[in-house]
Amino acid sequence: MQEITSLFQIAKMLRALLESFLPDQQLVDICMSLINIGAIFTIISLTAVVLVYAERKVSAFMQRRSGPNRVGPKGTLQSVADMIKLMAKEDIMPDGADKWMWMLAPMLLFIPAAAVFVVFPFDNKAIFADLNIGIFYFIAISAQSVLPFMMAGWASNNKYSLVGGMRTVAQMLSYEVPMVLSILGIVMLVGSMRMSTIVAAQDQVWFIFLQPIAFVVYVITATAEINRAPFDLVEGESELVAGPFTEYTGMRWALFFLAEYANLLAVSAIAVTLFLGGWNGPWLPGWIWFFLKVGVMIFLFMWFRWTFPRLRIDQLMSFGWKVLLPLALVNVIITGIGMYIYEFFS
Amino acid sequence: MLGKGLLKGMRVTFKTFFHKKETLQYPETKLTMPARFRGGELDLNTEKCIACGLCKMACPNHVIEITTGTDEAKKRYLKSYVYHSGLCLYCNFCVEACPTKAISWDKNYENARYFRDELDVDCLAIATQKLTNKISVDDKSNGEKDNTLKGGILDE
Amino acid sequence: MSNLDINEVLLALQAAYGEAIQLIGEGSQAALLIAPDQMLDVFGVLKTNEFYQFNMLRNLTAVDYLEYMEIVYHLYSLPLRHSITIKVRCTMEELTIPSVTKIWPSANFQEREIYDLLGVNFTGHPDLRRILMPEEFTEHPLRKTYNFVGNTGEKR
Amino acid sequence: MVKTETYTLNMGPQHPSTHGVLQVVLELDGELVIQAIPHMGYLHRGIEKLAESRTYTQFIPYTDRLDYVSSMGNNWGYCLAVEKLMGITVPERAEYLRIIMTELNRMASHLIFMGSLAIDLGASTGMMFGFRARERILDLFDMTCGARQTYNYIRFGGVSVDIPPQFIPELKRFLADFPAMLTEYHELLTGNEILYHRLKGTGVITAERALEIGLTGPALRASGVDYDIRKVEPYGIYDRFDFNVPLGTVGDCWDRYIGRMEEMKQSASIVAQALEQMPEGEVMAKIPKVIKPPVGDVYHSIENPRGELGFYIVSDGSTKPYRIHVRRPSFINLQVLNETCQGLLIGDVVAVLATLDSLMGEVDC
Repeated sequence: MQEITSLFQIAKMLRALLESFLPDQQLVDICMSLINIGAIFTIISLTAVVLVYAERKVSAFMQRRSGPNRVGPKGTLQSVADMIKLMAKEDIMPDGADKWMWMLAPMLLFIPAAAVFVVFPFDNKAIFADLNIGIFYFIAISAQSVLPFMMAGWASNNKYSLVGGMRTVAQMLSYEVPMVLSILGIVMLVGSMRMSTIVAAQDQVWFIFLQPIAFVVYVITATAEINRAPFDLVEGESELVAGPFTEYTGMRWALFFLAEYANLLAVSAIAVTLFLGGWNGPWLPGWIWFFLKVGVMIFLFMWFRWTFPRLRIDQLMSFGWKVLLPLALVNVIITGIGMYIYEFFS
Repeated sequence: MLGKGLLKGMRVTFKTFFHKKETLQYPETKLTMPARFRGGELDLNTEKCIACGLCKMACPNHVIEITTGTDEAKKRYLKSYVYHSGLCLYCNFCVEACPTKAISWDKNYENARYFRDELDVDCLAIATQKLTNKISVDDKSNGEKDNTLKGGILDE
Repeated sequence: MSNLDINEVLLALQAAYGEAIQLIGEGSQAALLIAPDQMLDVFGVLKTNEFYQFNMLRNLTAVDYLEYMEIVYHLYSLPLRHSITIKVRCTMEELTIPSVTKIWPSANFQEREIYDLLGVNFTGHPDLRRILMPEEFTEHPLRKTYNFVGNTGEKR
Repeated sequence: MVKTETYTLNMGPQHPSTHGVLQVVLELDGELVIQAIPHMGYLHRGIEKLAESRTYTQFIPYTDRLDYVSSMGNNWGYCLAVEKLMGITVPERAEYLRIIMTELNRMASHLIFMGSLAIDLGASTGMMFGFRARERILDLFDMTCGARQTYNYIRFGGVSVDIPPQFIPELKRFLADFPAMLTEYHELLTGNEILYHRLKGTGVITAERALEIGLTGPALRASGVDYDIRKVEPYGIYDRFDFNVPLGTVGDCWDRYIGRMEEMKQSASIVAQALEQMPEGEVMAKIPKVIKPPVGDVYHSIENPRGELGFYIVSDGSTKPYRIHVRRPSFINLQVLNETCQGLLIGDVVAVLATLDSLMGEVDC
């Protein structure tokens, strides 16, 4: 049963199918890559659609409303309708905007958001590129999204956007550090940065039980990294209107939105991979477990957003540097000592 | 302990998550307005109206515009009764001022119009139309006439 | 005016300032009328004298009486819990009186409002600009001589 | 050497958190506020001028439009001033009804304050919660006078109409539910550490400065000045009720927030007491058909949710007022904005604005 439903088996079958009518092995490889890329993009765009709907439903339910319920059964097609609306919208560019930078920013933001999906182990052996520096790759790529935010903020020729862009740089750079350090504990335990190895190491016990502090630090920093409440100072709609996105309309704005939800999926997937045992789980196929856990993580992030007020910028910075960073460092030290003791006794 | 309040808040929202929803599916289900609700347009009862003009006098914003005439029996009657709902404060002074209770609110809260001049309501025409409809409905023996009458109104 | 007799205040102030201070109105409407050139001194006394201690300027407004403009100060003493009304009149030709912002900073916006809507100039005000009307507006709408279109009552 | 300079940021008149059409011109050094100058007048309707062309009675609906989230208070303040001028006494039952309605309206207004503060700080669920409880109060008003926001309920000599029979059971049910609701809000917002740190210590106004600048209402009491007109100059029948006036100590945003939350509780207790004592009887005194106050002027102020709301009326003996001036608490409270915001961050300006709770309908009159 598990053999058939696992993503690896499906890929194998597909490859066999392609080999049957494609003459060259290289051609088959190229085709398979294209299919994989297509699958990842499908996942990204599908999640955006699903997550927008989920976000609206969750927010509504937490406020005793019923949320979107008009378009399609139970309102499920609401985000599709939104998409169509956004595509039909006029593309307005502000006067005095830095034209090329302004146009490039949303696209550039989408690239890192999509590129990180390369290293996600959706299922056993179902990973596009199982790099030996997988987790390092994720951190390096996701850090790139600082730049497009700043570009959008600067190029919009709007002070709200500029302040928002500045905030992004400050926030994302300073929360990158504790995030890396919280992940470091896991890497120390496993001794590898390869995603599949990390997941395989959680066969017996999930790392959330071995590294609870790291998990807490990771969740907080991840919320900050993807600019969601209570760390949504970048958008901060009651202060900065919409931050860097203020001047964007239509599809350009939708790309920002898409990237935001792709990032949400990405950090949730990393949390699952690193702390919640990835695809590991009984009875059900691995990829279902993976997405179930991701769903739980996403719900957690949404739960935060619809409960907490926003921090102030100075509190945000001091919280990052004075609380989270020492906490993550302490965690690294404790992990080191623990490993030493463990090795000493065994 | 730091974070206790955060968890408490999360508990509140989580409890709300499973609470009964309070949304009203508006166009399908509609709220019934309380008996004293002030809103919508003025509902004029031409049989009761004595064309005294007190409602017009009471109105703070000159919303009601009436013209009256005198018939052969030296009795005043309404020539026109226009209610400019776009200017109305819904203060209820006109209804309170009316000595014969000839005007009341129609309690309709769907007041959006496409054009501004649609907000000026000719209450007298509506009232007479209602009256003729009522008479024609009462006059059950002549169903054909009833239809033509209604059709005529629709054409207008 | 719970435990403060305005006549006593009047006598005490008249002893110091003479005819610059008069009593107008009676009963609950009694008020002190102060000459504009003496008003800052009197206000200083009213605020600092331990028997008065009027530390709050509750309300500050002006009334256009066509022949003259009357500026009305409603003072309140929080420690002693009594209040008094002070009026200052200035002629329409020379609508200038000293600002009380030095004594009660809360007069700032209220004096700006009076300047904006009634055109009284307050000398010594830190920032005398229009506050409600746009900068380029030239008239003073609350004056009795100002009539805006549609204010006549007959036409909307 | 890098040369830095300040820049101006136009906050409003179309901005999500200026509560209407307030424009605040911020002069910023990075995120630090150097000056925050409020510009108002975008909602100026000339109500004071309009009053001069309306009769005394006809002006009551216009007072609804001043502070449109606590219109009962506005009605009452205006009616009290005219009644003082004419020497009208109000029947007992009407006095009680006025108190019940105004205190309920105070609760509704503070619930809006809580909700708008929550959403200004980014917690949108708090807003929905605040509006939910307010809806119950508005239903009560709707049932009584037929309107949810612009009541035109309190009139010269009483109230326009007696409460319907289903009002009292409904109100009792609401009063029974209210403590639980309040606890929920306290759990969601007050206990929240983020909210606490956002509000605590920001926007401090000292007691002396608050008095000087003319702050009134909960904002003044948060600084520790015990000035509540319901206590110091009881109007209506406030002297018959037992209630506390919550006072703050520091005068920061947190005190202003907590003070209002506590005030809601006190208002609920006043309503409960009034409900118990309320006698049967007339709700409207015998007043002349045409209101013609004697020549003279009168100033009367009441404690509105936003501060001291005063009406200064000059009568020339005709049916129309010669001059009406409204002392609007929101307007005068806004004076303190600039000096309070100096040295704070952009996010704090929003918090200060929300806790001052200025309502543009009242500021611009």
